[in-house]
Amino acid sequence: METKIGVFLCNCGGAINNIDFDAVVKKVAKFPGVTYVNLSSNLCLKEGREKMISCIREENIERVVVAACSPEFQEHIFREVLEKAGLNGHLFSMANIREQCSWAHDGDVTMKAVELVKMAVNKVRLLQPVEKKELPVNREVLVLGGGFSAINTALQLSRVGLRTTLLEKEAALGTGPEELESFYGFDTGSMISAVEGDENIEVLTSAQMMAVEGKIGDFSVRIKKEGEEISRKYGAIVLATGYQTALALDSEPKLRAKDVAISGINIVSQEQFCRMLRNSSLETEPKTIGFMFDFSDENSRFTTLATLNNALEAKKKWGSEIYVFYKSVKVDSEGMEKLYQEARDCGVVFLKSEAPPRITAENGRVKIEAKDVFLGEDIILACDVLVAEELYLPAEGAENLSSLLSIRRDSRGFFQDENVHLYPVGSEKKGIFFIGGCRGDLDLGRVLADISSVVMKVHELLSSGKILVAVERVKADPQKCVACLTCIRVCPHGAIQLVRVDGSKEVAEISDLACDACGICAAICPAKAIEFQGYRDEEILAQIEAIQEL
Amino acid sequence: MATPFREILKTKDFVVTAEAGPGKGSNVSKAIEHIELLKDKVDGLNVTDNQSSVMRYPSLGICLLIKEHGGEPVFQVTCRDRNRLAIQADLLFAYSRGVSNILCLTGDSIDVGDHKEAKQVFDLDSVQLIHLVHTLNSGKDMAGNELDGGIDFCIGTTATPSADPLEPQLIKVEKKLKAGVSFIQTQAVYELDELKRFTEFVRNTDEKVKILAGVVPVIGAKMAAYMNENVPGIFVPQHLIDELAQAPKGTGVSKGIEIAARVIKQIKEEKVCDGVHIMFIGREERVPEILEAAGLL
Amino acid sequence: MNGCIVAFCCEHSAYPAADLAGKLRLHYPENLRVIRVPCAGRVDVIHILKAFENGAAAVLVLGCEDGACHHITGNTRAKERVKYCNMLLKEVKVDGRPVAMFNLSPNAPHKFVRAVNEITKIIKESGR
Amino acid sequence: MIIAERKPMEEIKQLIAPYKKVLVAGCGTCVTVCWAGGEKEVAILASQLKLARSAEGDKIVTLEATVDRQCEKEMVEELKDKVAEVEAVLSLACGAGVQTMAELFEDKPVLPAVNTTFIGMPEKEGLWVEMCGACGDCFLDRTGGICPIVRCAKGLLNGPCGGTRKGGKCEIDPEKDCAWVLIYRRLEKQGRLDLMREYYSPRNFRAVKRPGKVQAAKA
Repeated sequence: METKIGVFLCNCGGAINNIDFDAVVKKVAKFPGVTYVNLSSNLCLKEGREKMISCIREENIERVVVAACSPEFQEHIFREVLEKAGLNGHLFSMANIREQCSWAHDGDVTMKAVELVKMAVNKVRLLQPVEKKELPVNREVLVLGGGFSAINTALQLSRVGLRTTLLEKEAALGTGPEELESFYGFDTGSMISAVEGDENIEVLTSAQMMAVEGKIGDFSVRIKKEGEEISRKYGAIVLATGYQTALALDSEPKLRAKDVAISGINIVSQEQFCRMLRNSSLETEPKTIGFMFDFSDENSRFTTLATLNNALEAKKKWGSEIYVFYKSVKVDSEGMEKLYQEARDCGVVFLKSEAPPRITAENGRVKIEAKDVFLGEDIILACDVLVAEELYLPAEGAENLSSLLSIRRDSRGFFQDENVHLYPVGSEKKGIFFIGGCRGDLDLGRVLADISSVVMKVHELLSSGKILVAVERVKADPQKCVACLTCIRVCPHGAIQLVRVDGSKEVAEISDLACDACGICAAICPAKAIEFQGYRDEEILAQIEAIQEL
Repeated sequence: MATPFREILKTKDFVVTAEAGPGKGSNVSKAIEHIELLKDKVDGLNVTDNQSSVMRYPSLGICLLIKEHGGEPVFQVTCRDRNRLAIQADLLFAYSRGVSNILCLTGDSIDVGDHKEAKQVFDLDSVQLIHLVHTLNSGKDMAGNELDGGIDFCIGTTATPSADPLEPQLIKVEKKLKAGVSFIQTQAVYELDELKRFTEFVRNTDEKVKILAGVVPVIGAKMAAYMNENVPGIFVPQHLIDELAQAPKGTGVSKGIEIAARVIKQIKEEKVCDGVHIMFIGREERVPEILEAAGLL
Repeated sequence: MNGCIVAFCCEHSAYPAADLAGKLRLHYPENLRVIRVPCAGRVDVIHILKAFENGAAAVLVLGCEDGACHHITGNTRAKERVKYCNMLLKEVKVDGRPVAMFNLSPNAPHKFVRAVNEITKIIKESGR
Repeated sequence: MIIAERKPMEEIKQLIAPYKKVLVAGCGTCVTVCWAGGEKEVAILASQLKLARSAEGDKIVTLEATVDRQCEKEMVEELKDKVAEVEAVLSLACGAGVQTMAELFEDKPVLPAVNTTFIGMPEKEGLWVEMCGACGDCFLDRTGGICPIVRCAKGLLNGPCGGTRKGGKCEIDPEKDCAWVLIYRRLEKQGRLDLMREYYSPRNFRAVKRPGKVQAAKA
């Protein structure tokens, strides 16, 4: 007995005016399997929907086609209608006779409308029901890193009731950029004590992640802490592993910020200069200080901010002469214009030069030579301390992490290469997020916003302890699968694993949780073993067959 | 009758050999010309065996011609075209007609030749071929049967001193030396330090073996680039290519001869090895000019 | 035989772009038939060949812009498959009927219309 | 795993030129894994043939079927009725499959649509490389697990030929590594270079008396 198909046409309250609906109704009624055709003008409104539910029940319709506006617009509403009428929401297809037919062409488009409905009917006839189910997920979150973003994420996650583990390579937390604390008004010390006090957060220092398996809601992670290995389960993983800096000095090889101070002449990084400011027992306070930025790294917003901050503090504390060499001052984030104005008011001298200044050592002091654009002359300046410009590079373990999690990195080695769909914090694998420095985004102001969006996403995913998924919407049939591994290699979301089914041979298994429903695996599977309900080959080919030559 | 090559190797301190390349056809007049021209000027005349897998008049045929004309042939045998039965039969035939010097080679692959769809044999490789000749020298064939009349060949082989990486190549040379060879004629050599490194390596495994450095004159920058790309085992260094590029138009050949002679002189004066093997592919008639320019006549 | 143009439109970019073209009343030839797919990477070679078997004049595969694919590699795979399809068709001397891939973003209805017009021009030139 | 590659379309069109009704038969094991003759390729080939014929103003009816393994009589048996309906069979299986089918259906021409190339493994997705030549006398223990018989263009046993290119590439193809350079590097890493220094006498090329037969122990 052929499955009963109900077709509901809607003229969208007259908005669709170049289709002869009576002709369409007559023609559609003749399609094989169609037992009920109805024309309405307000199908998406409450009244239209109720009428639809009662029709489905009375005519005991088994499949529904709605020929009206674009599915992008109303699909979910009509799926609920089916569910209310006791039908599986998946047994439904739409014919877009409004945006892609009536509004897209002038003149009478009745024939095209009929054909679009025929395509939808052909497809709906083959659709199979897809159940929905709630799968339990682990509610714990693993946060990698120990700096400002990591600590903040952990604190905010625990505030929304999620247990977090803070995993830090170094022996102690709080290796964030100190020089910006005063500007952003946060104090790492108090944050660390808040973390220690919070029973929702477990801190594992001098620990490293050795291996990760599984998917969103069910990551199993092996961690090595002081030689012994612990394995844990987590629902989501957040990377806040920050960045590292290297002094961008042409005159010397690229030295890491830490080891420059020992090279005799006083060239320091912003962080070291900040520590000098805080160090009350400093023997000689530097009389003349040099700063430089925006020569080797265009997006120098972060260095500019640090320079202005440190220069102001040095001026107030030591009253020393301060010269800042720059190519261009970029003050585009919040509060920086005011800071720049304030620095100039209290006497910090800004010197603009095209080429980066030449830096040499001269009897224990730093000699800086540059050509000032406005004066048009060469300036030679000897100063006690030079705070050099820094290059921002991915953190040390970034490469190993990216292979462990098999996640891609952008050309500069930072995570998440600005793919517009994953922006700002997502990764191609559900359940794995990035924040702050490890994404190459150094503006801590924005990082705070990122943290809240990650916390919101993780909360949304894990807080209820279960995620509603479509069961086996994309499924690899164990009988047909020849385990050729193509789908596993191809899946952009790492949602497919090789698994032994009831002791017999190994076959590919697609995880409903991690699958993002793209269908790439279904297209490439050489044994035609993978079926994507709603977009199976038969369903696509049926639509093609419905297209007659005009 | 030329003195046997085996004696020359023992007595002469700088041995010179050249190549008589067979033609493509049964007309051997050109080969006879080359034999007449070179037989008294060099200590031995190598005859290539389907060189670079291009089908030609058989090597053994030219060797017999050299014998007739009073020269001393070196019979080159590759493992590409004949299996172990055919090779043993050819060796018996060669020896019975007075050819007593053999150069054991692996042979170029079929893909570089002009019969690209032929089946390559490679029943043996060059090291196994050396062992085979020793077996025959001892009066038995490969299957262990007694021979009615054995053979006694002076055995030689090849090597590529400028191979990159070199170590795998040296391991094979070591196997060849252990198998027992009287002389080595190397692939073309353009950098003397590569040759020195090679001879030093050979010396500390076997002092007696005589090493003849391969000399392949290059007659133009374009030709050099072509050879680097297509002729297996040839690596003309850039500085030589530049030198050739500066040579005025049309003087490519004489420039090539001049460079070859310079290399030979250097080898002789610095006593880097025991002689040279000149391979002037397709221009055998110009070999005397090289010998003269290098002061070997 | 004035056949149809079958267009496989990716849900994340091409299908919303087509809707937007309709909303803005940007008209394009009527013989276009859109088949909605979750990603351009879902379109398989056999779908394209079957479209031609059914008399399609041309086939369009419309996916996200390079580097902006919701599923990272969907659009690049589609590009490879379209190239492979053209090769298959050339093998059987059916190269009068083109298969083309266009990249666009959901807010680019003009690109959608331009793609349809371009393929229509190609069909006219090859005298379908 | 057996690797194969579909024949060029020109050749296939000649093979089935005289026939109006053809069964396109795929195999679900090796040729599926190497994208040469699985269910997907069967559909593509059938569609191509129909398009080709309609471009020439002619027609062809194609039946499509894919069995798990075409080298098993019982599985090929399942195609009995379909073969009866057609004039010829176009098999996308390796040589073993084509011949099993030919033996079972002796009254109908069974034509190969793929060229069986070698036993190999995937280097990366979509690219397969030869690894084993089924020589019947495995030599892998002496070369650190790299087979010189098929991965060296000349199948040499005692080290590289004189033609290796710069960087340890093969004489006949600058893209391919010289097997003996690979063997040298691996044995060096394992500290077992003595294996490479050893002399290996000529191989027994008749280890498998072609056509080979293997009789498993009577279970």
